[in-house]
Amino acid sequence: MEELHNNFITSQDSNKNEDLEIIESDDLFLNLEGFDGPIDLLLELAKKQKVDLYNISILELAEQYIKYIENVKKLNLEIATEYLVMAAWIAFLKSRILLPEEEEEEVSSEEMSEALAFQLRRLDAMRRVGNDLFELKLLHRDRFSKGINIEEKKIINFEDNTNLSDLIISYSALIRSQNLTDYVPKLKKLETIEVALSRLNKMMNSHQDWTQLSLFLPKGLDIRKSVYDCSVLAATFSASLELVKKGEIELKQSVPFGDIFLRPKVGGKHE
Amino acid sequence: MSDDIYMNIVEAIIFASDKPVSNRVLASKLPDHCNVSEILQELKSKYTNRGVNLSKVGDSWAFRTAPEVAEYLIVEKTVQKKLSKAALEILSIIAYHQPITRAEIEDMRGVSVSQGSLEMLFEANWVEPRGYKDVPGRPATWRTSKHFLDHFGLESIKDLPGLSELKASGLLARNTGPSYLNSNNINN
Amino acid sequence: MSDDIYMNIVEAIIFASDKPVSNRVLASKLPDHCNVSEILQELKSKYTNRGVNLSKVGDSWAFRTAPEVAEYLIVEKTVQKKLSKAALEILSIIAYHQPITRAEIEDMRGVSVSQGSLEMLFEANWVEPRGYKDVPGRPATWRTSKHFLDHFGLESIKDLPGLSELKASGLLARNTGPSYLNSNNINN
Repeated sequence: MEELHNNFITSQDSNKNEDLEIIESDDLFLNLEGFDGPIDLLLELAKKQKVDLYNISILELAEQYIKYIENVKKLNLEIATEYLVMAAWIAFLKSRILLPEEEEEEVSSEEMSEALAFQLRRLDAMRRVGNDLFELKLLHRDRFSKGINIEEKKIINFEDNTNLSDLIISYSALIRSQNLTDYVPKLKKLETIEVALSRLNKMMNSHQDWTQLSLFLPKGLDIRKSVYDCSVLAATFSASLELVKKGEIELKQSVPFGDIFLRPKVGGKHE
Repeated sequence: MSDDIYMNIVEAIIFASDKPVSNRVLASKLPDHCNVSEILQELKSKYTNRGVNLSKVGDSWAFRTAPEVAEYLIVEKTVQKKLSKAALEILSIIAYHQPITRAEIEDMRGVSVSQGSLEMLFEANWVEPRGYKDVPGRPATWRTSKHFLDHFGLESIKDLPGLSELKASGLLARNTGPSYLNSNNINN
Repeated sequence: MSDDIYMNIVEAIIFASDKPVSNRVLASKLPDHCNVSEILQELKSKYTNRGVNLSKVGDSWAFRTAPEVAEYLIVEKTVQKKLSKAALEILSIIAYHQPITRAEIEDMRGVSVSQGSLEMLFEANWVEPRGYKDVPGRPATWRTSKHFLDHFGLESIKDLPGLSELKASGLLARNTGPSYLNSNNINN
């Protein structure tokens, strides 16, 4: 829990006393800025009577208020409406106090005066106790809390917020991101020349005369259907050329596209 | 001896917590047969006339240094922030008239409640909302917080200075009779 | 009585200070004739067998809760909080690949496992240690806890949807559209 460590102190505005002096001296340099609205002004005027707030003269108060507002008006036309409305009401109250009471009035001038007086007393009381509050033994001023924050061991329950689908979605995203590798084409399996060569070498020993090359292929080869089988044929032919180059065998073909025959070369390794 | 351990537990829990601890929380940590209030009273008396006191804050408890030794504890100069005159007035009106609506505060002060003043009180964590008033429009009501009690060293709202005198003098009454003075009427 | 006030001051200073307080600082707050060490010893003995003890920390002093009551100081907090993205990812890896070592998790994610994320999972009580892997270095392995099953409403780890189910649900489908349709490209 965050705690504000700021101590608040009350601001006892000093300009209010100046205002009062201004009123008393009938000086024309009046302003309303020091007041928090008409009630505030009324309260200050009432206090100026220097009597208990229970004994203020509402009539005198009304006169002072009207006079004050009139003076401000002369200087400054921009008076908040609320001051003027209050002035009108106060003027009304004043006339009611001065004129003899009429029977049919719903509320007597006395009741109205008392209501105003009560409101002023109550506001004044609230201000006083507000200041009294700050006379108490305040935290961080007169009393201090524990300085060191002791680590409390906490068990934190994550309330229902993370659910199974969050978990699954997270895992899926992870797996998905790992599958995003570059495309690598699948390599086709082909017979290498080396393999064909060693097969040819092995078989040569049992063939001394001209022999068809196709007899050196593994059995059951189907070059029409299998790419691998084609590669076996090609590799075997290449291997035979390799052996000719080495001087180990001889090749012959009587017509184009005809059968190819081979035999060990005289004086060669396979003879 | 077995009673001592419960008092020690209560002592340690309150000490370790960063805010006042309620009776309810303390009770939840102790066996059912423990009388939390009794333990707290005993613990409080142990801390009487000491440099640290066990203070009750509403229904909660916290350790605070004794005011008597405050002068020796100028540990840190805290920033002194001014509470405006208006905010102070609003605070005392809420404290002494709670729960109270904004309109009621405005009636008492004759001016509207400025957002700034209210925010100041909320920021200080001294004021909190407290439900709605059962009148047309169901306006929100406010009251002072537990932190307010803690800050001002009050055990409960009943300990507010001058409360009984104000009550006796009738100054805590809300209805001022004739409504001429209500801000609503003045403003309209 | 006059001695008591000095002990109270010492008590309050240590209590209110945000770090342990040295003899020297304490002495500076008290009159010269005070024997700080004696006062501290007396204060310490006052806090013996209590829920809070006065502990010496190096050459300084601080109040600490007594170890005997530690278990009562566990605060259960319910936090409305979502796991961080990293923590959630780690949790899912542990769930799907348990038991698993830290290094294996790091391999899968390509980044190191932050202490914070892991602590979150331990604090939430969703993950627990589960022995050591029989490879050089014998690294610790982790698995999900019973509380994990509880929280996520699973009867057993086998109830987690498998890879094929994930695939079937479309969650593992790759973005197969032409790359110029990717939002990144559109935005750029």
